[in-house]
Amino acid sequence: MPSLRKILIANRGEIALRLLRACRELGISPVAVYSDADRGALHVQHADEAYRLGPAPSIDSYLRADRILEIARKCGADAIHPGYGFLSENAEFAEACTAAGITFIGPPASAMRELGSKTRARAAADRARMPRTPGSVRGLTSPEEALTLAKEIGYPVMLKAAAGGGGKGMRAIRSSEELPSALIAASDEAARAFGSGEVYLEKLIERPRHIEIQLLADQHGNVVYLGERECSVQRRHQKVIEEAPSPVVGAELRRRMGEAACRLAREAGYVNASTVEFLVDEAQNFYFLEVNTRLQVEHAVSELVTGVDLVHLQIAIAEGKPLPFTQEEIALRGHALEVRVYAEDPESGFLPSPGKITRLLRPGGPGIREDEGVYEGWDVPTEYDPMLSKLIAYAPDRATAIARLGCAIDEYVIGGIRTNLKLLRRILNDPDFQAARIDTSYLDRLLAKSAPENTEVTGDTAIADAATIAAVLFAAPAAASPTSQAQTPWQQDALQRGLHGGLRR
Amino acid sequence: MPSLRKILIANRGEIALRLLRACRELGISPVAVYSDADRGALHVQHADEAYRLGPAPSIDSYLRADRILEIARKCGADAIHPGYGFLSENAEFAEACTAAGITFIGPPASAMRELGSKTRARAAADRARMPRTPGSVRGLTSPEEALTLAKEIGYPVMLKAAAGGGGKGMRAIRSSEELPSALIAASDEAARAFGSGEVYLEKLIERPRHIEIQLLADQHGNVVYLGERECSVQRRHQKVIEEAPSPVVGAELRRRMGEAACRLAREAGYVNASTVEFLVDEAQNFYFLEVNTRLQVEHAVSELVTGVDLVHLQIAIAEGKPLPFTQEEIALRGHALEVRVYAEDPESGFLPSPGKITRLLRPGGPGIREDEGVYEGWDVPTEYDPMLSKLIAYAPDRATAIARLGCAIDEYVIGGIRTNLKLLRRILNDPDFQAARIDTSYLDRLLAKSAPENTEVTGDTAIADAATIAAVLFAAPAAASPTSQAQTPWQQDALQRGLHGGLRR
Amino acid sequence: MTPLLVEVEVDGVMRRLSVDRQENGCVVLLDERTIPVDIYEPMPGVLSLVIGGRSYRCVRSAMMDEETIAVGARQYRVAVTDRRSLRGQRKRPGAGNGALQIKASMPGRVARVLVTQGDTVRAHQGVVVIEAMKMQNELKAPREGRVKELRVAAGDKVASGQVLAVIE
Amino acid sequence: MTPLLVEVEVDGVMRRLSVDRQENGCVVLLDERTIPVDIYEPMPGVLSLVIGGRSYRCVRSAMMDEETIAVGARQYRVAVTDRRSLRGQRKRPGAGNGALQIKASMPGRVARVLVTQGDTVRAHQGVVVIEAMKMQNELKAPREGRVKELRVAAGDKVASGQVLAVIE
Repeated sequence: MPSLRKILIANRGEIALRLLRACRELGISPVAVYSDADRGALHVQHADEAYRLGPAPSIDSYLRADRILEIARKCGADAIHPGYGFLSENAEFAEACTAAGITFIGPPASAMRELGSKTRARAAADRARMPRTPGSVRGLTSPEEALTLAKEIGYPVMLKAAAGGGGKGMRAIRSSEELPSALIAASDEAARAFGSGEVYLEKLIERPRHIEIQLLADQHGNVVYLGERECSVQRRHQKVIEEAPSPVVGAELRRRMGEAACRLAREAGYVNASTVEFLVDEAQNFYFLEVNTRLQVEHAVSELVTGVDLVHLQIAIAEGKPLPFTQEEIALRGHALEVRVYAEDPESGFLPSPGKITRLLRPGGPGIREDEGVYEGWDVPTEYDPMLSKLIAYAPDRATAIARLGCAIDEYVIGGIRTNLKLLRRILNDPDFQAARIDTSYLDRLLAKSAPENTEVTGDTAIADAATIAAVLFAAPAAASPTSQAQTPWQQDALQRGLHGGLRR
Repeated sequence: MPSLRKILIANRGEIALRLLRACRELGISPVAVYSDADRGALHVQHADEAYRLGPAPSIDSYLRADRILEIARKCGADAIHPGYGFLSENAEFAEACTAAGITFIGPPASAMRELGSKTRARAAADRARMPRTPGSVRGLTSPEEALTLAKEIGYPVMLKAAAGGGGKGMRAIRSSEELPSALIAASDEAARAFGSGEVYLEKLIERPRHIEIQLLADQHGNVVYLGERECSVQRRHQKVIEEAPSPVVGAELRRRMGEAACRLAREAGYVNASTVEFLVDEAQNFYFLEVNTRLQVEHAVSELVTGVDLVHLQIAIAEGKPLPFTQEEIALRGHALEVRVYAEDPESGFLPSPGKITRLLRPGGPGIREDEGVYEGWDVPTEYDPMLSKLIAYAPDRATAIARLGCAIDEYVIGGIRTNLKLLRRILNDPDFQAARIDTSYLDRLLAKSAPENTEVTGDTAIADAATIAAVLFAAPAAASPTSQAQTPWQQDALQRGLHGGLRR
Repeated sequence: MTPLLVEVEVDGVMRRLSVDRQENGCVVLLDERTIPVDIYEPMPGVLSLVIGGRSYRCVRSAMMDEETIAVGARQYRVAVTDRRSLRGQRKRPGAGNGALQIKASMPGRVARVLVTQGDTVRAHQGVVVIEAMKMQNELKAPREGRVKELRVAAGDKVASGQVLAVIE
Repeated sequence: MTPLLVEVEVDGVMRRLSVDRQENGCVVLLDERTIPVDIYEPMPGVLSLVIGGRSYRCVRSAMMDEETIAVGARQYRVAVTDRRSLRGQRKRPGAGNGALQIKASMPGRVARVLVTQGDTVRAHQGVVVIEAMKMQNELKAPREGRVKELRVAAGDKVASGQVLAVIE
């Protein structure tokens, strides 16, 4: 297959910009697509070409496979990168690309189907001799079957949707009484959310850590793992902080998990980048959870500790090139942590907070990487995921990486909308997080405690005094800048006007 | 020695911010000092404490050793980090710190003196069995001595100031006729610039590469080298682009240069970070050039390929901690390049271009590090070095790092002042640079050629058309934003006003 | 020059200041302490204050009817009032008995309206559900009362800060 | 709506355009081609143009009396003139015979003045030396002439764009 010359990026936000940068670095022309809400987005500004998809809702824009393919054909793109979300795990779309003679930068549709269904993936895991949670490898057909199976593996158990994701169709069951009605509810919910009511049952792992293996597979049968990521800091099954390596995974566990993941990829005929997710219990047993047949949001932390560029390699693989290294040549160095910066208000039940970014001061310096998706002046749309940016820190060790990321958050200013920066800072300051005493319910436990007050953090009131004085100076601009408009003597009346103007701006 | 709690940063610009960030990451309180021109500088904004030094000229502010020590004492700083330039290689200052009971983060004054004089350093190099250029190891005392020595080592030769730096007091001599008068001129120039007229003579190396070894030495006698940097892209002896590793240094040459540099450091009783500079000829012979007894501007590229943080280690060394790794544990991975972004106009003889930065859009994404010293709205002062920022790219290999850095420069917008960004982009695009066919006169040769025109670069005129259209839209804002002030129908007269307003803004 | 007298609510605590403008800064009287403040404004909405040698970067952010000052990672909710108009102003929601507006906290679409006009509502009872960014968010009554007005219906697009209902 | 007619000098080449404002953009007539342009202004001084599917981020920078438009790494010097006032305006230095101002290209301090009033100067002869950022920079006469005025002396502080001397 010849080298790619033009790639259409079928995505938006930070990942569209990240993919676009990779294209440019490789001398490939990046093509953006955009909804009406995104005409001014960074990925449109920075692309070589940009084409409108349709109205703001995803269903009318970034999910319009037909429009995207038509644009790719018309502009002469020889490949499409789907990013994550949207069409990235849509096997029909991958097939349609192939049928149109356009390279889909991702796995073949067959492998996507094999691993995309959780029940089929569990069966494949068995063939690959990969540990999984006890439970079913196909959808449940009756409450009786469910009760028998649950008794066999022992309570507590989990009901899960085969086509699922994001916690929908998922139920924790602690006794047989709960099971029949929960089965109906979960199946209904799954049917509504995913168009398939298939649910299955597995043993519930108590206080698991979420640890996942990054894989790369080329078209020549080479499969390697690039270490693991730990993503145990979650809220409602959404990852908030990710890191590599996991503080609890040693060389031996890494090798066993990595090799199991590689076997699964080979079993499914997988090509390109993927992630095999596991739950790891307190005794360091690992259980297969699911496969993500695409680039992950959190891929950057793996890049930093392995020194590779996963998107460059995705493109090379799609071009038919062999992997440029063997498993033995992959070494981990240092520690990387990523926080997802969201436009949401943790203090008001995580309400989304779209709107105009009136001030954006980005951190920088050693070990700081930002995969950003917004700019000062950008109006964060209401129609999409509220992630603004990924802030990533790399350092020789975990403690330094945590300190570095915390300092970067302190420098980061996002004005005009609410964000989760303060919560992220709180997590990084938390002794349990620092000691890596985390599991998938860690964040819920932290959130159940009340946040420390500003004064508790410092023990002194000088910072509050500064904020108080600043508030007055902002409200009365003349106080701040004597050389600005109000050069006349400082007068009570003028200032009263200044105060009001300041407040109501 | 106990851990440091508070460090005064006796510097400004990007290095002050970089040092300040390191302090924060280590839980050490950073103290800034500033001249009247720098009250609004980033390092003042971000410090825990900030104290005024004096008027803008360096001699009244950042060179005021007495004021700095007084501030350090008053605020209770237990250490001073001098950065580079200013007081960083001033042995008297280092001694005064020690006398005041304040840790100077750098070498002992004795080692600074031993290696700071180029003639003394050449003598030390001989004791350390380190190759150097043939020539004198002490100052010349007469024209006769110079002529005899020059004849002995063969023309062409170089005259250099023993206390020198930045090309002052330096002369290339191609025949004996030139030598006597050049000796007087060089000595006079050196006396004026450095307060010492001592000059010496060495063999001129034709078309040398500038390659330097990064060293770290702790207080317990451990000395390691962290690979090399190549800094051959220079103008008037000022580095413009630096990279690590050098594209021409293999493992064996690296080991020989590194070990020679370590011997020299041991010979001089050196402690903390330093750089040993070499010239390397076309046959890969290396010759000792000089030692920089401080952190270098270009230290970041070494950090990226070795995975360490040199400033953290400088502080740890100053605290008396042993180096946390041995020579064998230091491995190089990938490639890093740094460009120095200057407020200067390469198209007008590199005139400095201070002034207000009216727009600053910083690049980001994978492998990009910026050690920045400025912000949007900052007024670049006229009194100091015109470096605004260091932009650094890391990638698995040199070609990718060059491509990545080029893309980052394309994204970078600095409005309101002139910068060398376009020249930096031109170098990165140059086939000779890409093939690493560089030496210390490379940039002069490139600058002697005329820069390619905009149209030559692309071969099409579409970009010029876009710029043309944008120029008109900026001049007549109503054309750009229909919803702004000019909602009335597009009228010739209103636009004429718009045009003028746009031009004269 | 006459010093400015103001009251500021910071994180719910009311504080009184006097501010006297000087060359390069001002002198503040706060909690009976006299505090000289060196001021630099690097850009609109950002102030660099040096107070007794300590440096603070203070960033103002205004969202809806709320104003915050961020100093590093710390955020303070502030409300500046001049002394004369202090009483009766800037009452916090739920604190009193008057009519109270429920406003959209973000732009989005009304997914459901959970009450009808005239209904009696308890404190924290859901009133309107707004959908934005793929999430549904229930806006609740801040205190018990009666739904005096309902200004939106399911399907309506709403702007941030728009009044959705009035509770009295 | 009447289309706007303008002339723009881009990197020294004069180009004529007509611009007709439309919904979401404009239609440009340039070199006898009709070009629809989709326009977005993400922030003042920055325009995102999409022209025939191609995307350009154009950034304006004004320095002294010069304006540039940067598109990626490329920078274009531009000067927009309306048609009526074109003749006689924006003459480039050295092009004509009238009085000519020598301006400081940066703020700094006058290190030396190399001529005296009434002197005849050759083209490219040094007139004033300005020191800034540790560098001395000689400002030269753009063409031959006579020093009509000298407005600075050694030691003076000068602002960027300040007239230092007038050559006629």
